Order: sequence, then structure tokens, then C-alpha cells
Amino acid sequence: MKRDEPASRILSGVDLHKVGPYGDTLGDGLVQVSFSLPVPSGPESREAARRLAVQMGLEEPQIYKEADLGYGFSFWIIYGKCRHNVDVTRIVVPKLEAVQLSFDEINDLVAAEAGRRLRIVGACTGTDAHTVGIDAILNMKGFAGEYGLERYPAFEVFNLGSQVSNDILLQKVRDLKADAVLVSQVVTQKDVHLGNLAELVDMIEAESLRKDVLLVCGGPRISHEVALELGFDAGFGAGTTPRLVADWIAREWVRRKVLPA
Amino acid sequence: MKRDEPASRILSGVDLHKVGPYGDTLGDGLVQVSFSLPVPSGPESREAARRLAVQMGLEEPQIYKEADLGYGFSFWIIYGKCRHNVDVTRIVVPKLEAVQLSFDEINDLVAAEAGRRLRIVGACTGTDAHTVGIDAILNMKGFAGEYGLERYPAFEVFNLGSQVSNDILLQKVRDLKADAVLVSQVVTQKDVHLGNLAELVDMIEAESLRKDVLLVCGGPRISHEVALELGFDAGFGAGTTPRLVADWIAREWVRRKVLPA
Amino acid sequence: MSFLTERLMEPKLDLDPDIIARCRDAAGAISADVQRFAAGRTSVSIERAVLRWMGVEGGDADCIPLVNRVVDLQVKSGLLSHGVSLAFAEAVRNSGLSPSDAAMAIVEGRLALVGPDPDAMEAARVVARLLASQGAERVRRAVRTRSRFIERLGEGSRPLLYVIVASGNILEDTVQAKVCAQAGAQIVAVIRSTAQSLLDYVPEGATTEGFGGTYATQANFRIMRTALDEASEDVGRYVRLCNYASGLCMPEMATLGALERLDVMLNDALYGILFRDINMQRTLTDQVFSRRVSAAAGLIINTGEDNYLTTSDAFEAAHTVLASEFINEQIALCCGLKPHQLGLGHAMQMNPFREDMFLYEVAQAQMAREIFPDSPLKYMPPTKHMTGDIFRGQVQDALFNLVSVMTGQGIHLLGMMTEAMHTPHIHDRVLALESARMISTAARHLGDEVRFVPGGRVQTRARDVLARALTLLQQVRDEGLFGALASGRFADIKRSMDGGRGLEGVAVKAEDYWNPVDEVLDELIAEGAKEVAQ
Amino acid sequence: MSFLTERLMEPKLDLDPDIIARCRDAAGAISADVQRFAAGRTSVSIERAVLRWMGVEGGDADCIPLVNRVVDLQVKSGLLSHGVSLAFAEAVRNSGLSPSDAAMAIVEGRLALVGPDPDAMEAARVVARLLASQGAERVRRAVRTRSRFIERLGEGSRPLLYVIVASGNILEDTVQAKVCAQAGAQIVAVIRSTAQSLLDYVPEGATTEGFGGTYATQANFRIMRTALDEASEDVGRYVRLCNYASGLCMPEMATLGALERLDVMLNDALYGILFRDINMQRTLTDQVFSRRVSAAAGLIINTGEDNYLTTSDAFEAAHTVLASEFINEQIALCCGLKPHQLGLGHAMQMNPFREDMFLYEVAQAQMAREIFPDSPLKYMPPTKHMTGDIFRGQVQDALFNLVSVMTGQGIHLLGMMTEAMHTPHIHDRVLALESARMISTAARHLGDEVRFVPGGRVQTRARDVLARALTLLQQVRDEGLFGALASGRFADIKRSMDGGRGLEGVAVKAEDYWNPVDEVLDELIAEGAKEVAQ
Ligand code: B12
Ligand code: B12
Ligand SMILES: Cc1ncc(COP(=O)(O)O)c(C=O)c1O
Ligand SMILES: Cc1ncc(COP(=O)(O)O)c(C=O)c1O
Repeated sequence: MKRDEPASRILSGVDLHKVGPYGDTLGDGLVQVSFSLPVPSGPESREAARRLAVQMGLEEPQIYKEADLGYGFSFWIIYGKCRHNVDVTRIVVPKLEAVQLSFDEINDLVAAEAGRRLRIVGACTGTDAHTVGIDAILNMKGFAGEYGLERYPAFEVFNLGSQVSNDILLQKVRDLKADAVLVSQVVTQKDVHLGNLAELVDMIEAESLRKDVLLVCGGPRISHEVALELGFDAGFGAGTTPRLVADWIAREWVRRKVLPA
Repeated sequence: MKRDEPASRILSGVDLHKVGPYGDTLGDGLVQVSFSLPVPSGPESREAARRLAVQMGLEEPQIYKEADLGYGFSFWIIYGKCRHNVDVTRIVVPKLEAVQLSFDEINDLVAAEAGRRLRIVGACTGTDAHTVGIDAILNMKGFAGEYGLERYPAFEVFNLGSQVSNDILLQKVRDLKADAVLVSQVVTQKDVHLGNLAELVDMIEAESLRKDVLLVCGGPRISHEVALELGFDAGFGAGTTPRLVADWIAREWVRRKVLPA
Repeated sequence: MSFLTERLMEPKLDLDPDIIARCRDAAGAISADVQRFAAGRTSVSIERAVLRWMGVEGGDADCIPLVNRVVDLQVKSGLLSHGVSLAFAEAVRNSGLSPSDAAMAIVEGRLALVGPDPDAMEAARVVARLLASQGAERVRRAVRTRSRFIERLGEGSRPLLYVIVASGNILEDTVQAKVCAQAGAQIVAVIRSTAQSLLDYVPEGATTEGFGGTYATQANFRIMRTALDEASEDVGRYVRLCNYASGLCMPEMATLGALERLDVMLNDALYGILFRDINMQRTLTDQVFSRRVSAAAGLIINTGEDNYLTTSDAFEAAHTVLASEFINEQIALCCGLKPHQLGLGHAMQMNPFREDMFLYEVAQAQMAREIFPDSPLKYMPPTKHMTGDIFRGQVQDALFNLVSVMTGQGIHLLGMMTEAMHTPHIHDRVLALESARMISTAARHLGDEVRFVPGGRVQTRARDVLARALTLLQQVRDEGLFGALASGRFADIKRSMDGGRGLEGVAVKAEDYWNPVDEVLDELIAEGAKEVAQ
Repeated sequence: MSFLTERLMEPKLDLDPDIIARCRDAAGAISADVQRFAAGRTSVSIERAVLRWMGVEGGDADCIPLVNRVVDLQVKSGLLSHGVSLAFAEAVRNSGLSPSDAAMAIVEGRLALVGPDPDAMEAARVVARLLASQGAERVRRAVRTRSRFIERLGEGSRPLLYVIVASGNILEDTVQAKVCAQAGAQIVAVIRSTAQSLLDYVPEGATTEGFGGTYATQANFRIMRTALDEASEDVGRYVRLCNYASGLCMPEMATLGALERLDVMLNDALYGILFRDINMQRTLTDQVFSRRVSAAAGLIINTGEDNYLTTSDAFEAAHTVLASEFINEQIALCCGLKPHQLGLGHAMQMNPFREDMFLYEVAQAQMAREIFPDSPLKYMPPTKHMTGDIFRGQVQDALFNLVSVMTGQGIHLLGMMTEAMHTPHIHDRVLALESARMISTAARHLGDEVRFVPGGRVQTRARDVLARALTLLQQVRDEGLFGALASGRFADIKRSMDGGRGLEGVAVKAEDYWNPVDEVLDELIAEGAKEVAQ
């Protein structure tokens, strides 16, 4: 009964083939939901809210808050018993390998295999002005107690800052003969970031630079899966630490050198 | 563009045949969900949480919080775009009529039609000790600025208090020749209240008292629909005010006198 | 034994020490009265508790506890007023059986339950004392184990964060309790199933079915204590276990708590009288025994005056809480409890939309700390004005968390955003703990930094409440506590001397009433007092 | 005109008035420098703003604003340094067309844009003055309308609760704004689409597509003001409208705000320089014009130093915010703004898990109030340490709400539990407003009741920050503001004199530079000053 022992062992009841939400009793399926509706509150919209919950698969939905927001809107907080479940044993997720190398090991690896510093170009692109994230990865100072990539002898870092258009970025990638391009996207409303990232991939492919660079993106709403879908080589989400990125770049660069695509 | 004008008119876009959640743009379907899973956090359970959201009908689910609670549990906060919607124009809800009579009108109606005070027996039954709710309805002092039923000349109130067994309640109903029985149920964990309420209906029917009394229940998780299903005549939920109950009893009693079932 | 001593902040309310002293005087008189009343009585549950101290455990074939079966026989014989211990000791002496086996034999009619002959009296007393002191040994062991745990692991900073588990299933509860411990909980309370306080027996065995809570049984106590010991090791911090010494079995619950190393127990006759309609003679009598057990076992008791504000208005009735704290304090001290064992209850229950409510809550909380500087107090979160709006609930609880750190409370019950809805879900507590921990850290020294304007709203409010508490205490002293309960002075609820449940289980002690546990308790209490003195 | 005067609480921090005075001195010198610099320059956006004051509205067939087309012609002719107003006035005089029609005619090549002959100069000036004074009349009307609204309806108690709408669609925004008003919002700000500050024109027309915000256009200003007027009537309280006089079109935005009766505008060159990489010469020049417009139109400006704490650590860099407030104050006063029009920015941005963070935030907020007692200040909620945990977010924002009431802030931006995720959903604001209102009510007089221990953590922190602000201000005075920005003294960001966007739009004024709006602004500002004096 240790902290990291799964509930399955303790309650000897969790069926990993059918994992569903847990409120206070195994199998209760309890889920909390909130949303607004573009209709005023009242018996009919209460029933509408309830039916939406039922459609979501919530049995016995309990409406705990119903508020008329005025001007034809209402807000709802509902709890219900979710009848869905997932077979966790069948889940396979594409994921980045865990960090394996230390600061020194990364530098040593690059020194040994590349015999030079890898050139890294970073930017926060489009109209995005949120540099804190990319700076956390690149700047000396780093993030969460880890040094940023500038501190690594293994890398030569060019941080282009914010609001960099894909044109200018591409130009720099060419001029600097970048080994890796690191793009940050924080503003995601109406999926602006997706278009912007996809455009970069297209442009880089059009210039036949694709196989020369490692294409990396990051930001709080970025995931490795999304990055792969967009044609990037890796994606890093919220809370990424610099070493994770350094490790990936170093090892991936070496891997490609050894067995080119 | 007045406060009580529905959004449908303002945005001239809300289709009452297809009402779904609203985040900040009509049709975005945005819904917030939270739940725990009986598996530790990690890439596989993240995928499991995501799949549950998808099963609930949430498109593009975004996981905003993932917390390992230790001992094999994890907690998730997810937003997604709910693709369900409801045809509000087709919703018909059984509901109590809105209050129509004032304090004086209620008293006058009973005086005129019954020529005596209606006898009301109230109790919080089973092991439930939550008397605040039933007291709010019955006591002189009342609730939310309205007098309780004891203050009405129209009613003679017998408040049996808390933890009253159905046996004793039945006894009192018989002895006092009650016109209406008011039962409060606040503790609802594992649906204890349902069994308790259903038992009372059975017992009253077994004693052939059913048609002599108005059977009313109330409590924060009670709704009129649930009450009807259980065989009660009415049910009152959270925030009920005494006059609503007084009005219903008076008018329902008169209605039954005039046209017996 | 560990002591819940907190650094007391400088007083800030300029309260009149004379009025406080007069409150204590009145409460002392009230308590003396109760004490006198209880001293002359015993109850079925006290007698059952005595048997438990003497080593009787387990149930009959129908799972009815043996202690109930044995005491019922004594009641049937009309001998309750003499107590059960001598008769039982005599049975043990005659049979040579272990206490539990002897009890089973009695129940099955294989062994008689009759008082010793006059000439066997002394021998029976010896056996009774021996058995009781074996119980006392177990309790001493529990106390030592707790002390060692705390010495080794500590238990974290004040206020002690207190959460409940209440799934109804003890196994589920243990997992949830461990999750709480990891999230920062320092006290875990297992809430009892709804009707348990009305049961005149303690259910037997590990249980997995309860409503609004999990049955309190000796087996469940043990299972949960073991789980929390494991969690304590995992988190490197001793996590206390809390349950209820309350309801019709109050004395037995206290006893089981003492034996199974619980650390904290809710214990308040007034709560049972007002909110459970338990007969006042019964439960006030039971309470004296239970508090002595708690005193002996180094348990912290939590009292329940916070509950008054669930039926009365928190602004109007604040003084009733304070008055009740004075009474509970005096009764507890009379029973041998030390101030550091008193988690006197109070709560933040004002309407959150009332102007300056936050100031009044600060005044009340600060006042309680200043008047009971050596007691940890038990500070209850907003519950009454919580709604189904979990987002609003988080805010209400945040304000409460802040008042708690700002006024240096000792035991801080965590508010749950889902208070108005259900017993907590597994993450409700984790979120609540996170909020409380964040606020404790962020406002760590707020209490040290803040002073209140002399004669301002906060000070005036506190003085007002204190003055009204004095008036009330003097009325209660004049009417007697029984009278005051009959006239509805607390929680707007009236209870009569002979009403409510359990009166039939009370007996006026016969001249020759005796039990060995009273002596053992005196010893244990004296040992504890010596330790404090050191 | 209405004044944002709040009752100032008694000072509590025992700050040294001499240090404060020395800070003001240094800031005064810095500001004089900037003022001198800006006085010698004009920019494309200032010239466009002048045309807007003179009545030019609308766009060409491609929706390019006429003011841009006209000023671009002037730029192309290399005549920017002379300003556009005389040439334009001459065109109007010659054509007899309305300003917008004349502009269109110029754009279409039907009318020439050439400066008046020396002998027509005076006549052109007369026309220019006439047109500008028509603009002034509109602004006066807006000011009067606002005053009458506020006289009739009031605007509710302090702090003014401020929320943003940012759906991208102005129609959706209006409905959401009304929902906010009903839930208690007193200021509604329409956030602009992400890239707008980098556009060197103001888009035309009502817009329904934006990213992270809704385009600021004259039509959108008008639509939203109308909606809020309706909401004001509905809720019986005047609801203020806020937008941005910021970015490359700062002067035009201020002008449109003045014309369309906005009430509050974010306006801070430093923000644009640091966070939008706008050229410092351009935006500091633009800022002087914009602030004079705001002064003339009774607009409240909000400055943006709160943003520094999104890139710098809030504990380490608190003094940079204070220093920047001093600078912004002096620059604003130089431009004719009155203290009650200054919503100087500050924010609660410390790590919520830092010990005593709450105390330090109280110190900072209280200090700002005491140093700028006559300004409403603009208090920003935690944003940086917000996470996807909406339940924790509610707690962080609750603490912020409490600090705000406790320290008597004037303008209180609402924190959203979903800050780290998206621009607010419709109910996010309602929940936030409810929390803020609850806390304002519950803690209404907390500020009056609380004092801080002399020399304690709160006072020491405030004095520390003040001392460091003085050192910084003296450094900046010595380096000049331009130099200080180049050496990264604010927000840990370095910007160079000639870097960033928009420098090409700046011109050193020619000897004969003139525009009629400067005069009109002087008049309006003098009228406002008279009113204040009354
Ligand atoms: C700071 C901030 C700002 C600052 C930015 C200053 C600066 N120089 O960066 C200022 C004040 C300028 C600002 C302005 C705006 N902001 Co802003 N801002 C924030 C805020 C508060 C914090 C962001 C942050 O710094 N996080 C800390 C960093 C360390 O985390 P991170 O970015 O996730 O980075 C980590 C990982 O994602 C990863 N990572 C990130 N990038 C990369 C890249 C690579 C290659 C790799 C490997 C990893 C990686 O590593 C980092 C370390 O772990 C957030 C709210 C919040 N609490 O999140 C809003 C937020 C991001 N802003 C928002 C918006 C809309 C704006 C504006 C557009 C609003 C407007 N219309 O005016 C403006 C304009 C700016 C613009 N066009 O981009 C929205 C975005 C909504 C959305 N999802 O689309 C947010 C979420 C606020 C909100 N709820 O509305 N903002
Ligand atoms: C006050 C209170 C108590 C007090 C009760 C005092 C008393 N004399 O009533 C005390 C402290 C004794 C108490 C104890 C317990 N409580 Co309690 N308590 C509450 C609390 C804080 C408020 C309830 C309340 O008074 N609401 C105010 C009244 C006015 O509202 P109401 O009951 O909804 O009534 C209104 C309507 O529903 C309606 N109505 C109600 N009844 C009727 C009847 C009729 C005929 C009609 C027409 C209308 C009507 O009209 C009323 C006015 O609008 C709630 C939490 C919360 N904030 O809701 C928990 C709560 C109800 N308690 C709870 C529990 C579990 C308990 C315990 C069982 C815990 C335990 N195991 O020890 C104990 C034991 C009591 C028992 N067996 O019943 C749970 C119930 C969970 C569930 N859904 O099953 C809650 C929700 C707390 C929680 N989250 O765990 N509690
Ligand atoms: C002193 C005391 N005893 C007991 C209880 C629990 O109630 P019961 O066990 O009677 O259901 C409470 C609840 O708050 C309490 O405060
Ligand atoms: C002074 C100021 N201007 C402008 C903005 C908005 O940014 P932009 O309009 O440049 O996107 C802010 C945001 O906080 C600000 O504080």
C-alpha cells in the first residue's frame, strides 16, 4: 500500500479494461460538468441542460447550479454518472522518450558526434508576442532550476524574439545554416497557431530544407502528437524544461547522422 | 436588446431547434469537465481521460489540468466542444404552476371551500436529522421573508421534527386525520431517500389512506418529477418558499374536493 | 504524548479580562452541576465501555456485540445500578476464561452472571482491577506509540489541516485517506453512517456499506489507523485519526478510540441532545465517562458548538457558541482533560453577502483564540451558506482559510466546494487542501503583522459577543444546563429533561456501585498530568 | 465630467515623504526630457489623428482608411514634417466638400493635396481651426453625455470592477458585455485582436473576426458604446467602456475614443516598446499627443507597468513597477491629465506558493495607494501564475480581490479562473464578478480596521521597494528614458533607439509645422481644469 501503488492493487477492484471516472466509490462514474446555454434559465432550459448531460453519457444528472445570466443566457453546473469507460490496457501513445542525458553528457555527445556546436534558431512567430516560454528554454537563466540552451557549450543559439514572420525565420534558418528550429506559439484562439505552424513546414519543404533541420515547436497547448501531425519532428507542451529539449535535439541529431532518413 | 430578451433575438443566430453549449461564440459548444480516474497520471491515462471526453461527445478535448493524486488516482480538468444539442422547442416539462395566491387569498380560499383549517403533518423521516428545510416551510418564522405555514389561519400544523420513522408518521397521519403530509429528505447518499419515500407511499396505500391525503415531499435534491415518479402528489426542491407550498396545498385540496379523482 | 502548543500571537482585541473571568465562573458553576448529576448515575453504555476496558471484544452469532448481550442481562436482572463489572469479574474468576470467552459463555447461558458473594467480593475486585489494568496497558502502549511517531516524524505546521472521509466503505476510505495525507492532511476523520449515533450498540467488524459515512467499529478503527500509519511513513509526517465519541455509545466509542490509538474524537453531549434528540440525562452522564477516557488516552476532543450556527443565524447567535465553549471547557477540565486537548468548536457561518461579514468572522475567530489561548480550537468551514456553485464555494472557503491563518487557529477543518451536494469526492479534498496550504503559506505571518483599530468594528464586535455570552452564561447558571436546554437557549432547539432517546439506559447508581475503570482512569490521568508538568 | 475620487484611508506604511518627493523629482526630469523630445516631432498617426479631429471618416474602396491614404500622399511628397492639416484644409476650402468627401476626392485624384499659397495661409488656418473645433464640439458633447449619465445613474461603489470581452466578434461582444453589466461590471474593456497594435492603420467598419480579441474600429466603438448605454439603463448604473490607445495608431485611437465616448483607454508607450517592439521614438512621440487627447476628453488612461511582472519576477522587480508609475504620472500630468484620470497600472503577480506573498502584495498595493492618493490606479489580477486548474485559480483570484478591497484600489480588473487557457467564456466573467462583489461586500471596511505593525514585514517591504524605486529612477534620469530602455531596466527587455516598428513614420517637425488640434486640445484641457477647480 505505497504511494505509488496503483489503486487497482489496493482496492483489488479496478479493472484496467474498463476504467471510468471515480467520485468516492469504485464504479460510480462521477463527473462534474459546467457550461452556458444561449437560452434563459427556466424549466425548459433546465430540461435541455439535463438532456445534454444525458447525451454526454451522464446518468442521473443532478443540476447543482442554474443561473440566469441575463440577455438570454444561462449557466449550469451538473454532476452525473458517466457510463463510458476506457480499456487502458490497449492504449498506445506516441511519446518523447524520457530524458536520459545530463548537461555534461549532452555536451559530450555533441562534441563527440558533431565535433562542433549545433546551431539553434528560436522564435515566437506570427503575431505572437509571448516570449517567456521560448526564453525559458533558450536563455542562459533557464527555467525551473535548469540552465537554458544558451548555457550549453553544445549549442549556438540565435533567439529571434517575438512576432517573427515565417519569411524572416526562414531567411535566418538559411543564413545561419540552422541545425534546429524552435518555434513557440502561445496564442491559440481560433487555432491561429495551427495555420502558422503548418505554413512554416510548407515553406521549409518548398525550399527543400526539410531534411537539413530538426523542426521543433512548443507552447502551452502544443503536444507531441499535434506537432507530428503538423509535420514537425517534436512538440513540447506546458512545463517543458530546457534539458528535455536539449536532450532530444542532441540525441535526435546524432540519430539522424548515424542513420539518415 | 433588453435584459430579458433572449439571445436568440440579439444574435439572431440561436436556433432553438439546436441549442448547445456556448463559450464565447455561438455554436462553439464549449464545455468544462472534471473527474478523477482510478489510475495514476501519465501518458496512458492522459489518453484515457481524453478518450472519455471524446466518448462524452467532446471534440478537440483540451486537458488543462492533470494531477497525480497518489495511491493510483489522477484528477483531470478538460474543456471540449460538445457536439450534442437539444431541440428546445420540443421540450415539455411537468411542472408546478406558478404561485398565484397571496397569504390572504390562500386563507380565504380554504375558509370558503373547507370551512375549517387543513391539518398538515410534517416530518423529516428515516434517520435524517436535517430539520432546517422543513422548518423553513412550516415554522412561523418562515423563509426568505415569507411566513411559514404555521402562520396561516388556513392550516393547523403538526411538525414532528427529525428522525421520524415511517411507522410513527403513519400513526400520526391516522390519529390527526391529516389532510396533507409533508416529508423532508436531505441526506441522499446512495439514494437512501428514495427507498424511504417509496416505503411511505406503500404503507399509506396499504392502509387505504392514499386518497385522503395530499402527499408532498421536499429537499434540496427533490424535484417535482421525482416526486411524481415515487407516487407523491408534489415535490419541492432547493430554495422553495413557504407560500409556494401553501398555495399548492390549498388549491390542490380544493381541486380534489370539487372533482374527486 | 505530544502537545498542540502554538505560538500565541499578541492579543489584539483589548478584551476585558474581568468579563472573561466572570464567564469562566458561571461556566464553572454550570459544569459543577452537571458533574454532580453525572457522578450519581451510570448507563448501559458506560457499563459496556467498562467491559471493553476489561477486555471483552466481538459479537455473538448475530453480530450483536457481546458487551451488549452481557449488559442487557444485567439490565434484565434489574441490576444496572450496581454496575456490571463485579458480576462479570466474578464470572471470569469462576470460569478461568478470557474476558471475551467468558462473555460468550455468559451469553450462551454456559456461565452465570451474578454478583460475587460478600466473601468473594474482594477477589472479584482484584480480578476486575487486573482486567481493567490490562486495558490501561493497551492504552498506555497506544499513547507511547503516538508519542514516538510524532517525535520521529513530527506532524507539520499549524493549523492542523483536517479532512473527512465518508465513502461508507472502509476500504475505499483508507485509500482516500492516504490520498489526503499525501495532499497535506494532518488529521483524517472518518464520518459515521447517518444513523449510527442513534444505535445503542457499536456494530462489529469491517464494514463496506454506510450512508453519508462509514460505520464506526473497532475493526474499522484499526484498519484506518493501520492505513494512516502507512501513510504517515510515506509522507514523513504523523497523520492523526479522528472519529466520534458521540451518540448513544459515547463511552464505548471513547474507549475504542483509546484502545485503537485514535488521536482526536468529536465529543459533545450538547450536540447529541440538540441535533440528535438524545436524552440529556443519558448523554451528559455518558459524557463525563468519555471525557475521562479521552483525558486518560491523550485524545484531543472536538466539541460541537459550531453546529448551532447551522440552525441559528451566525451573526445573531455568535455568543451562544462562545458561551457553549466556556461550558465545554469547564466540563472538560473537570474530567481531567488538559487545555491542549480541547478542540473547542467554532465556525465561519455568516452569510457571505453580508456587509463586513469577513470582519465579524475575524473578530469571532480571534476572540476564541485569545480567550482559549492554550487550546487548539477546532475551526469549522462555511457549510450552511454553501451552494451548488462550486466556483463560489472555492471562494467562500478561501476566505475561511485566510481567517484561519490570520487568527492562528489550531485545527482547521477543510471546506469543500461541494459541501452543499455530497460527501467529498476524492479530488474535492485534494483541491481543498491545496487551497488551504497555499493560503497558509502566502499569509503565514499575516496575524503577526496586523493590528485592529482600537474601538473599531472588529474590536467592538468581539466585545459585544463576549458581553452577550456572559449574560447567557449567567442565565444558564441560574436555570441550570438542563433548564437552559429545555428553554431553547442553544441552536433555537428545545429539548426536555425526559425527552429524546436513551433515557431508559440510565440508572441512578446504587450505594455499592463500583467499577475498576474509574480507578484506572484516575491513574492514567495522573500520569498524563505528571508528563505535562515535566 | 465625473471624478473618480475615493475616500483615502489613513496612511499605514509610514513611508518617508522625502523619498517620495525625490522620486517625483527624478520622474519629473525624465518626463521633461521625453516631452522635449516629442514636442519636436510628429508622426503619420498624429497627422491621421489630426484629420480625424477635422472630420475625416471612412475608407476607400479597399477599406483602407482615407486618413491613411491622405497622409501617405503627404509622406510621399516628403512633406510629413510640415503636418497635413493646412494642405488638407486648403483642399476643403477649395472644393467646398465635407472633410470625408474631400479626402475621398484627394484619394481618387480629383482634388490636389498641396499646401496653401502663402497668401491663402490664413484662410486655410481658419478652415482648419473650424474643422478641428467641430471635432472638439463632438468631444464636448461626449463629455457632457457621460456626465449626465453618471449624474443620473451613478456608477456604483469602488473599486470599479473591470472585465474584458474578447470574442473577436463585436456583436457577440455586445451581448457578453451586457451580461457582464448585469453581473456587476462597471468597466467593460474590448480587447483587441492580437496583431492590431502592429497595424499602421485603424481598420474600418464593424468586424466579426478577430484573434484573441476584437478589432478596435470606430464602428465597433460606437456599437459597443450603444450597447453599454442600453445596459446602463437596464442596470441603472453607468457602465464605462474601455479600449486601447496603444500600438502604432495610438493617437488615432485616443481620438476615436474621445469622439465615440469611450471612458477609459489603455495608454502606455512603454508597453508598446517593451512588449510589442514598437520603436520608442515613434510611440513616445505619439503618446504625448494621445495623452493630451485623453486629458481633453476626460478619459481615464490605464498604464501598463503591471505587464513588467509577466516577464520579471514580481518580488524582485516590484520597484520597477513603482518607478514606472512615477514616470507615467509625470508624463501624464505634463500632458494635462489630472490625477483622477490616471489609472496607473500595478498587479498581483507573485508566486502564490511563496511564503508571505500575501503580505508583500498587500504592501505593494497599499504603497501604490498611499503614493498616488488621488489616482484611481488600475489593479491587475494574478495572470502569470495562473494554471489550467480553475479551482485553484478561483482561490488565487479571491486573494487578489481581498487585497484590492483591503487597500482601497480604484479600478479592479477581474481575474478569471480560466486565465491560463482562453479569453473568457461568458460565465467566467459572471463567476469572477460574483467573487469580487462578494468579497468587496464581506470585507467592505477591512482597510479601515486594519493597521500594520510598525517596522513589521509589510512596512519594511514597502519601504524597501520605495528605496529601490528611487535608485532606479535616479539611474533612469541619468541615462535618460531612451538609454534606460536600451539597457533593459524594465521588464528585463532591451530595446534600441532605432529598433522596432514604426520609426519610418516619425518626422522632426519643420519650423512652420502647425496643426489646429493642438490649440483645440489646449482649450478643452483648460475647460476641464476649470471644471475640476470648481
Ligand atoms: C505573460 C503573458 C503575456 C505578456 C507576454 C510577455 C512576453 N514577453 O512574453 C503580455 C502582457 C505581453 C501578453 C499580451 C497578450 N496576451 Co498574454 N498572457 C500571458 C500569460 C499571463 C502568461 C504566459 C507565460 O508567460 N507563461 C509562462 C511560460 C514559461 O509558459 P509557456 O509559455 O507555456 O512556455 C512553456 C512551455 O509551453 C514550453 N514552450 C513554450 N514555447 C516553446 C517553444 C519551444 C520550441 C519549446 C521546446 C518549448 C516551448 O516551455 C515553456 C517552459 O516550460 C498568459 C496566461 C497564463 N497564465 O498562461 C496570457 C495569455 C497567453 N495571453 C493571451 C492573450 C490573448 C494575449 C493578448 C493577445 C491579448 C490581447 N489581445 O491584447 C496580448 C497580446 C500579445 C500577443 N499578441 O501575443 C491568452 C492566449 C489565449 C489563447 N489561448 O489564445 C492567455 C492565455 C491569457 C488569456 N486567458 O486570455 N500576455
Ligand atoms: C445544517 C446541516 C446539518 C445540521 C442539521 C441541523 C438541523 N437541525 O437541520 C447538522 C450539523 C446536524 C448536520 C448533520 C449531518 N449532516 Co448535514 N448539512 C447541513 C448543511 C450544512 C445545510 C443544510 C441546510 O440547513 N440547508 C438549508 C435549508 C433551508 O435548505 P434545504 O434543506 O434544502 O430546504 C429547502 C428546500 O430543500 C425545501 N425543502 C426541504 N425539505 C422540504 C420538505 C417539504 C415538504 C417541502 C415542501 C420543501 C422542503 O424547502 C427548504 C427551503 O427552501 C448541508 C450542506 C449544505 N450547505 O446544504 C449538510 C448536508 C445536508 N449534511 C450532510 C450529511 C451527510 C450530514 C450527516 C449525515 C453527516 C454524518 N454522517 O455525520 C450529519 C448527520 C445528520 C443526519 N443524519 O441527517 C450532507 C448530505 C449529503 C447527501 N446529499 O446525502 C450535506 C449535503 C453535507 C455534505 N456535503 O456532506 N447537517
Ligand atoms: C460533536 C459532534 N458529534 C457528532 C457529530 C456527527 O453526527 P452523528 O454522528 O450524530 O451523525 C457531529 C457533527 O458535526 C459533532 O459535531
Ligand atoms: C498599456 C497597454 N497597451 C496595450 C495592451 C494590449 O496589447 P496590444 O493591443 O498591443 O495587443 C496592453 C495589455 O495589457 C497594455 O497594458
